[in-house]
Amino acid sequence: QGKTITIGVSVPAADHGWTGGIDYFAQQAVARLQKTYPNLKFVLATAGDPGKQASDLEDMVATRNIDALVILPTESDPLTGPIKRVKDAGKFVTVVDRKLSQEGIEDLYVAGDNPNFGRVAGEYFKSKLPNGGNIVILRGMPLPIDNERVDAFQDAIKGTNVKVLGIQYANWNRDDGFKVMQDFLSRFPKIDAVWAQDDDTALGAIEAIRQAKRDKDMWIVGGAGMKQMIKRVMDKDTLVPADVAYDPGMIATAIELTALKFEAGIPVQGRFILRSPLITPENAQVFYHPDSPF
Amino acid sequence: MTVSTEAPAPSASPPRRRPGVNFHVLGPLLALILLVVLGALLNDQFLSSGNISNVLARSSFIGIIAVGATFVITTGGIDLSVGSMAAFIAGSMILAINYLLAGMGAGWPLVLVGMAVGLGLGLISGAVNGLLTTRGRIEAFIVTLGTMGIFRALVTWLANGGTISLNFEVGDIYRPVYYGGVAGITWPIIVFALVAIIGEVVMRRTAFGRHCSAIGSNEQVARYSAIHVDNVRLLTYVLQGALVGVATLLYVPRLGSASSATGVLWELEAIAAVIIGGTTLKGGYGRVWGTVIGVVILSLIDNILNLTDVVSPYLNGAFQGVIIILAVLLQRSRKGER
Amino acid sequence: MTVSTEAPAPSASPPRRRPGVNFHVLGPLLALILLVVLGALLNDQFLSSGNISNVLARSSFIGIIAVGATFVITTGGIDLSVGSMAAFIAGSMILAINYLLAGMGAGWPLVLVGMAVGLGLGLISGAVNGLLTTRGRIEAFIVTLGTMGIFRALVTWLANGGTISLNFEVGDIYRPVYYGGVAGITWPIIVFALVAIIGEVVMRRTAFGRHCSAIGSNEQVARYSAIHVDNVRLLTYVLQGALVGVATLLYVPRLGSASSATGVLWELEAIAAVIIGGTTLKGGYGRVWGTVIGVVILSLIDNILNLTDVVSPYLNGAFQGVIIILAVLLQRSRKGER
Amino acid sequence: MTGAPALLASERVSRSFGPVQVLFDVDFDLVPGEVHALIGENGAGKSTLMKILSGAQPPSAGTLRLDGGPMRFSSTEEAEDRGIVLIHQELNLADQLTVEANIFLGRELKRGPFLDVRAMRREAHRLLAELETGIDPASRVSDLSVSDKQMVEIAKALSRRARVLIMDEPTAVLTARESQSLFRQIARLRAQGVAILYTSHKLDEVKAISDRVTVLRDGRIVQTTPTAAIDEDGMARAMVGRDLNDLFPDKAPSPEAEIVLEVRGLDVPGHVRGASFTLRRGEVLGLAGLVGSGRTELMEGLMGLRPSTGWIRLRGQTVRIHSPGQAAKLGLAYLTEDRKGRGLLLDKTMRPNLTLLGLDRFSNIFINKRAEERALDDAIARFDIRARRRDVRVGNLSGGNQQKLLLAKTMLVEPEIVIVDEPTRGIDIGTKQQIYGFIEKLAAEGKSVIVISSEMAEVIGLCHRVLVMRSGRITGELTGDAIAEHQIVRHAMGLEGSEIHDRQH
Ligand SMILES: Nc1ncnc2c1ncn2[C@@H]1O[C@H](COP(=O)(O)OP(=O)(O)OP(=O)(O)O)[C@@H](O)[C@H]1O
Ligand SMILES: Nc1ncnc2c1ncn2[C@@H]1O[C@H](COP(=O)(O)OP(=O)(O)OP(=O)(O)O)[C@@H](O)[C@H]1O
Ligand SMILES: [Mg+2]
Ligand SMILES: [Mg+2]
Repeated sequence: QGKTITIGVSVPAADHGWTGGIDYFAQQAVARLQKTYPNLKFVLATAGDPGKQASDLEDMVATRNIDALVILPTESDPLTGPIKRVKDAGKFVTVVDRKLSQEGIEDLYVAGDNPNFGRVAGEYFKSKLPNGGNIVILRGMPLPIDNERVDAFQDAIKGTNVKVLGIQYANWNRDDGFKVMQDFLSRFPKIDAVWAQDDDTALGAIEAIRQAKRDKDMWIVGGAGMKQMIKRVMDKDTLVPADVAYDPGMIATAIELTALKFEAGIPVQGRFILRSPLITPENAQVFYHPDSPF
Repeated sequence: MTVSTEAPAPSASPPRRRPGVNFHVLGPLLALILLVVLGALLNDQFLSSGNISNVLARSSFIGIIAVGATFVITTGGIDLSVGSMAAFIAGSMILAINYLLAGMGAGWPLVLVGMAVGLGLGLISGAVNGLLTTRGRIEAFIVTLGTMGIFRALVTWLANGGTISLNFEVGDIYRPVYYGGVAGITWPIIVFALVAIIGEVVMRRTAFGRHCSAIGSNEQVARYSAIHVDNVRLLTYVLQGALVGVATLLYVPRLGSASSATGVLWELEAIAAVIIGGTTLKGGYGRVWGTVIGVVILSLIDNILNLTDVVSPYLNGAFQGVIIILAVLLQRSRKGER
Repeated sequence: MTVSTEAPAPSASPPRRRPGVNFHVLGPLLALILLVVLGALLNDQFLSSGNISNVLARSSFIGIIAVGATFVITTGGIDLSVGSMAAFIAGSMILAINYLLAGMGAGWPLVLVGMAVGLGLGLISGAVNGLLTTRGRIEAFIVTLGTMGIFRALVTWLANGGTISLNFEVGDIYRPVYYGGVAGITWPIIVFALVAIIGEVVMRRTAFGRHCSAIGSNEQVARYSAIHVDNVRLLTYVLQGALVGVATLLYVPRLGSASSATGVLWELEAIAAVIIGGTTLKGGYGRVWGTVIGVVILSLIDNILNLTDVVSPYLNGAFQGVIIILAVLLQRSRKGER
Repeated sequence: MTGAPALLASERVSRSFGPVQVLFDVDFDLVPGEVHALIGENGAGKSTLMKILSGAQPPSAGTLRLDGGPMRFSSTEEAEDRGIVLIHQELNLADQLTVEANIFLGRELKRGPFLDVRAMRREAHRLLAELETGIDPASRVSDLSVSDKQMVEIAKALSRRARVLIMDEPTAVLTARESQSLFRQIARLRAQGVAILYTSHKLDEVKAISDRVTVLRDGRIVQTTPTAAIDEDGMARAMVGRDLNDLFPDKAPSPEAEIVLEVRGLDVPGHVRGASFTLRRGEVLGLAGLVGSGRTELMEGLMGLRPSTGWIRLRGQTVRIHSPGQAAKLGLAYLTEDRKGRGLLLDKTMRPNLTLLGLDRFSNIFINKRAEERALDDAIARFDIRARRRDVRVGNLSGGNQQKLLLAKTMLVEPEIVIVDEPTRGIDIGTKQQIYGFIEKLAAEGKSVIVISSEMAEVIGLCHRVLVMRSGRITGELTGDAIAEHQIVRHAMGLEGSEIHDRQH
C-alpha cells in the first residue's frame, strides 16, 4: 500500500462495435479504480495490429515501468512472444479473451469462449429449425477467432438438415453486413435464417432484409450482446429471436481482478472463463445496459 | 421481377472524339460490359432490376465522392481523407439531429436541418484540406493523410469508441431518402446520376473544368495564363468536401448509424475508381463518366463474388485485384502500340 | 564580362542559395529534434538506451521498406502493395520453414533457407509489380492496388483465414535475429542503418540513383539520354520487393507469425515517411536520409503517445495527424517566401 | 568537298505520323568536316529529319547509311554509340537535376561502382568554360534561364564526342555573344573532321558558318547548294517560295500620344532594382540587354507573376497588380519566353491552349466550343499556323508553330498593352515578317507593345524607342536615329549611360 502501482492495459483499437465496447469498458474500469485507489496508475494503449501492440508492450516496460499488464491480444500467436517477455521481466500478466499459443505464461486468464460462442449459436439454429432449413452465414474477419466460431457452429449443425447456402466475410461491420445480405437475398429466393455472428453485422443485414420486405420470412442471430439487439430480443422481435452474449465487459473484470491483486493482496490466479449464454426474451433483462455505448 | 435485357446503363456514352475505335476511351466501358456478361452468365438474378438497383444504390456513396475526387486528381492533387471525413460528418450529423430532436420534434424540418449540418461540415472540412494545401503549401498527400487521422479520431471520440445511432423515430422519417425514390428508381441512384451528369458537364463544358486540367497538366502554364491556381485548387477540395457531405446525406438513412468503422478505405476505392475510369493520377486529364464506370465496376466485382461461390472467400481480394488490373490493361492495351 | 558588385544575379555568378539555413533540407531534422525534446520533457525514460533501441528496432521494418519506396517514388512510381507483400512473404516463409522442418531439423541452416525463400519471394513479387507497370504499361497505382489485394488474399488463403505460426523450436533459434545484436545494438537497427546508408549512397553516388531522379523528373529526357527507362523502373520495383523481403526477415522473428492482419497500412506509413523526408511524390527528387528521419518521426509519435496519458486514446489518431502536418509545415514554411 | 564520301546519309526517307506524311523521299548526305545547314519554314520537317538521322525516331520508309553501310538505329543510345549526337530543338533537360548530372546523363563517369562526381564536375566546368559561360555545374537546371539551359544542352552534346553532331536550332534562345562562342566550337569540331548538321532561322548565321545549305519545303528537299553559291535572299526565297523584300515594315513616326503606362521604382527582389519607364499609346517600346540582365523578371514583376514593389500608373490610374489575372483584366498581356515550360500545355490540343488565357470570352456558364473552333480557325489563318491535323497535341507541333500558337493565345484577349518576350524565337523568316507586320499593325491601331528581344535587328527595325537593361537596372534609353547596334551594346555592357531612376522631363 502507498507505493504507486502502475498497470498497463493494452487493447485492440475500436475498429468495430465489439472492440469499441472493450475500449469503453476498459476506460470505465480504469476511471473507477483510479478514483477508488489513489495509488493506482494506469497506462491504456489501443493498437490496430499485432505489431503496434507489441510495440506498446515494449514501451510500457521500457518507459512506464508497469507492475502488471492486462492485455487483450489482437491476435494470440504473434503476441505470445512479446507477452512472455513482459512476464519474464517480472510483471504480473493478465490475458483477456484470447488464449496464448504457449501454456503457462499468464498469471490470470479471463476469457470468453469462442468455440462455445459458435456452438451455442449452432445449437440454437438446430433447435429452432428441427426440420432443417436454409441459412446463410455472414462471418467476421479472416482471423483465428472467426475460424473457431464458424467451425464450432458448423460442427453443431452437422448431421441436421440445416443447410448453409452461402458464407461470406462481412468483417463484423454494418455496411458489409448490409451489402452481403443484399446480395444473398438476390441470390437465394428462400432463406429461413441468418447467422450474422456479430450484432453490428446483424444490424446491417436487418436493413437489407427490411428493404427486401422479407422480414417475415426469416430470422437472424447476431452475437456479442449489443444493447439495441438485446432490446429487440427483449421486445420479442420475431426477426431477432435471440442473441449470443460475448460480453466486452470481461475486460473490466480482468482489470478489476488485477487491481485487487495489488490492492487487497488477494492472490488472484487461474482462469475465469465466461461462457457465452444464449440471450432470449426470458433472460434479456440481465444483459441490457442502456448506458453503455455498445 | 422484370429483367431488363440490357446492361445497366452507364450514365453517359463516351464522347465521340474522332472516328475509329479508341481503346483508351472505350476500355473501361468494355471492361464493364465484360463484367456484366460474366455476372449474367454466373447468376440469373444478376440482371434482375432488384439486384441492379441494389448495386447502383450502393455505388452511390463512393460514386458521388469519386466524382469529387476526379476533380481533385485532375488538378494534380489527392484527397485521402474522404472516408474518414464521411464518418465524421455522419457522426456529427446524427449527434446534431439527436440533440435537436428535443427542441424541434421529429419531422422533416429536423431532417433538413441535419442535412444542412452535413453539407456545411463537408464544405468546411474540404476547405480545411484545401487551405492547408494551397495556403500552407504542404503536399496534398500529407495534408489529407493528416486530416484522415484527425477525422477518424474525432468520430471515434464522438462515438466514445462505439456507434452513434440515429434516433429511431427520426430514422423512420429519414429512411425513404435511401430506400424510396420515384418511378422505381431510388434516390441514391437519382442523386448519383445527377451529380455525375453535372460533374461531367462541369468538367467538360465550363471554365472551371478546363482550368482544373490546365493546372494538373502544367501549373506554371496555368499561372501564366492568368488562372488563379490556388483558388481553383481550393475549390476542388471544397467541392470534394461538399460531395462527401452529399454522399453522407444518403448514407445516414441507410443504416442510421456511424462509427469508427464507417467509410474505412473509401478513399482508396474512390481513387481506384477514378483511375480505372481513365483519369491520370498525375493530373492534367480527367473524365467524370469514366469515374462512374470505374465505381460501377468496383461494385460489380463485389456483387458478382457474393452471387457465386466459385472460389474460396479467402481469395475474394485476389479476384478483385486481378479484375482491377485487367480492366485497366484492357484500356491501355492499344496505347503501347502507338 | 565584368559584373558590378551590386548586380542582382547575372548568370555568371554562382547560384546564391547555398549559404544560410535551408529549411527545406533541415525541416525534417528540426521536426525530429523537436519531437525528441518533447519526449524527453514528458518522460525521463524516453532517452534511455532501452527505449531508443526499442523505437529504432521497430522502425526498422517500415524503414527498410521506405528506403525502397524512396527509389520507387523518386522514379515517379508508387507501390501500394508493400504491406500485403510483407504479409504474404512472411506467411510463405513460415510455411516453408515449417514444411522443411521435418527434413532439415531445427537449426540455422533451416532458418537460412527460410530467409532465402523470403528474399526470393520479395524479388519475384517486386518483379511482378515492375513488369506489369513497365511492360504492361499500366499505372503503378493500379498495378500495386491490384497486387495489394492479391497478396493479402493469398496470405489469408495460405493461413486458412487464421494465423500462420512459426514452429516454436525454430522460433527460438530465429528470435535473436530481432532481439539480439552486437555491442548492445540489435540486428534490426544494424540492418536498417546499413540499408539506409547503402540506399543513400546508391541514390546519391551511383548512376542508378541519378537515372531514377532523371526519369522521375522527365521521362522523355531520360529516354533521349539513352537511359533504359523501363529497366530502371523495373529495377526500382525489384529493389522495393527485395527490401520488403529483408524487412520480413526481421519481422518474422519478432512475432513469429503472419496473418491477414500483418502489415496492414504499412504502405501508407512508408509513403508518408518518404514524403515527410522531403522526397517529392511526383518524382524527380528523392533523399534516403530524409526518409529515415521520416520513419523515425512516425515511430516517435506512437512512442510519445504511449509515454503519457494526456488524452483519450480515441484521439491518438488526431495527434498523429496534427504532428505529421506540422512536421511538413515546418519544412515548407520558408518555401513560400521565395 | 561534295566529293568526299558521305558519313551519314538518308535514301528516300519518308515519315508519317498516323495518316499525315511529313517527309517525302528525302535523299540527304553529310560529309566529314562540313557544316551543313538545313533550312525551311516552320513545320517543313527539319526537326523530324534530324530526329530520324539521329535514331530518335524511326523512318516510315527508306534507309539510313552510315559510312556507306545501311543502318537501323533502334534507340538514341545506339546512334550515340556510333557517334551521332542530336541537340533537340526543344529543351531536353531534367529540371530537378544539376547541370553536371544533366551533361553526363546516361554517360556518367564512374570510379568503381560509384559516380566520379569530382571528375564530372571538372569536365562539366571545362566544357562550359569552353563555351564561355559561367554556369555553375552544381546548380539545378530548374534555376537556370532559358539560354543557360541551351548552353547546358550544347555542353551535353559536346561531351559525347560526336562524329556527327546534329543541332536543331541551337541559337534560337542564345544571344549573339553566346552564339559566337558556339560557332567557335563548331569551327573547332569541323577542323577535327566532325560532320555538323545545323538548323537555324537566322539566315545570316547560316550564311556565315555553313559550307552547304539544304532547303526543305513541305517535307521535300528543294535544293542543296554550296553556301557560297547562295545569298540570304536566295535562301529565303527558296524556303518560302516567293520573294521576301522588306523584312520590317516602315516604322510609323514615334507617337506623341498620351502615356498609357507609367512605372516608377519597380523592384523585383533579387533581379531588378528601381526600374522606371513610360509607354505611350501606339508605341513599340524595345527592351534590350544581355541575357540575365533581368528583362524577363522586370516584366514578370509588372504582371504580378513575381513578387514586386513599385508604383504603377495605368491610363491615369494608380494600380497595384498582384496576379496575372488582375493584369489581364487591366488589359495587359504577357507572352512568355519559355513556351514549353510556361506557355503551352504540351499534352493538350490547340483549341484549349488557344483559349486558356481568354477563356471567359468563350464562356458564360458553359464554354462555347463552336466559338472556340471559330477562334482557332481565325488564329490558324491569321498567324499562319501550319498543323496538318487540327487535333494534334501541341507538343507535336513544330517549334515555330508552337510559337505562333502562343502568340495567337496572347493576342486573343485583345490587350491594350502587349508585352512580348522573344516573340520570334524559332520562327521562320517568312512568318517573322508577318509577325513584325502584325506588331506594327497593333501599334497603328493604338495598342502599345513592349518587345523584349535579344535579336538586335528586331529591336532596331521595329521599335520607336529602346530601353537597355544591365544587371537589373535600366541603364539607357535610345530614340530615333540613336537606336543602333553599337549604342545598344555600349549601354548593355555598361560602357555608357547611367541609371535612369526618375526620368521625368
Ligand atoms: N528561378 C530562378 N532562380 C534563380 N535564378 C534564376 C531563376 N530564373 C532565372 N534566374 C537567373 O536570373 C537571371 C535573369 O535571367 P533572365 O533570363 O530572366 O534574364 P533576361 O534579361 O530576361 O534574359 P533573356 O530573356 O535574354 O534570357 C539569370 O542569371 C538567371 O540565371
Ligand atoms: N510526334 C508527332 N505526331 C504528329 N505530328 C508530328 C509529330 N512530330 C512532328 N509532327 C508534325 O510534323 C511536321 C514537321 O514538324 P517538324 O518539327 O519536323 O518541323 P520543323 O521543320 O522542325 O519546324 P520548326 O522550324 O517550326 O521547328 C509538323 O507539321 C508537325 O506538326
Ligand atoms: Mg523544328
Ligand atoms: Mg528573358
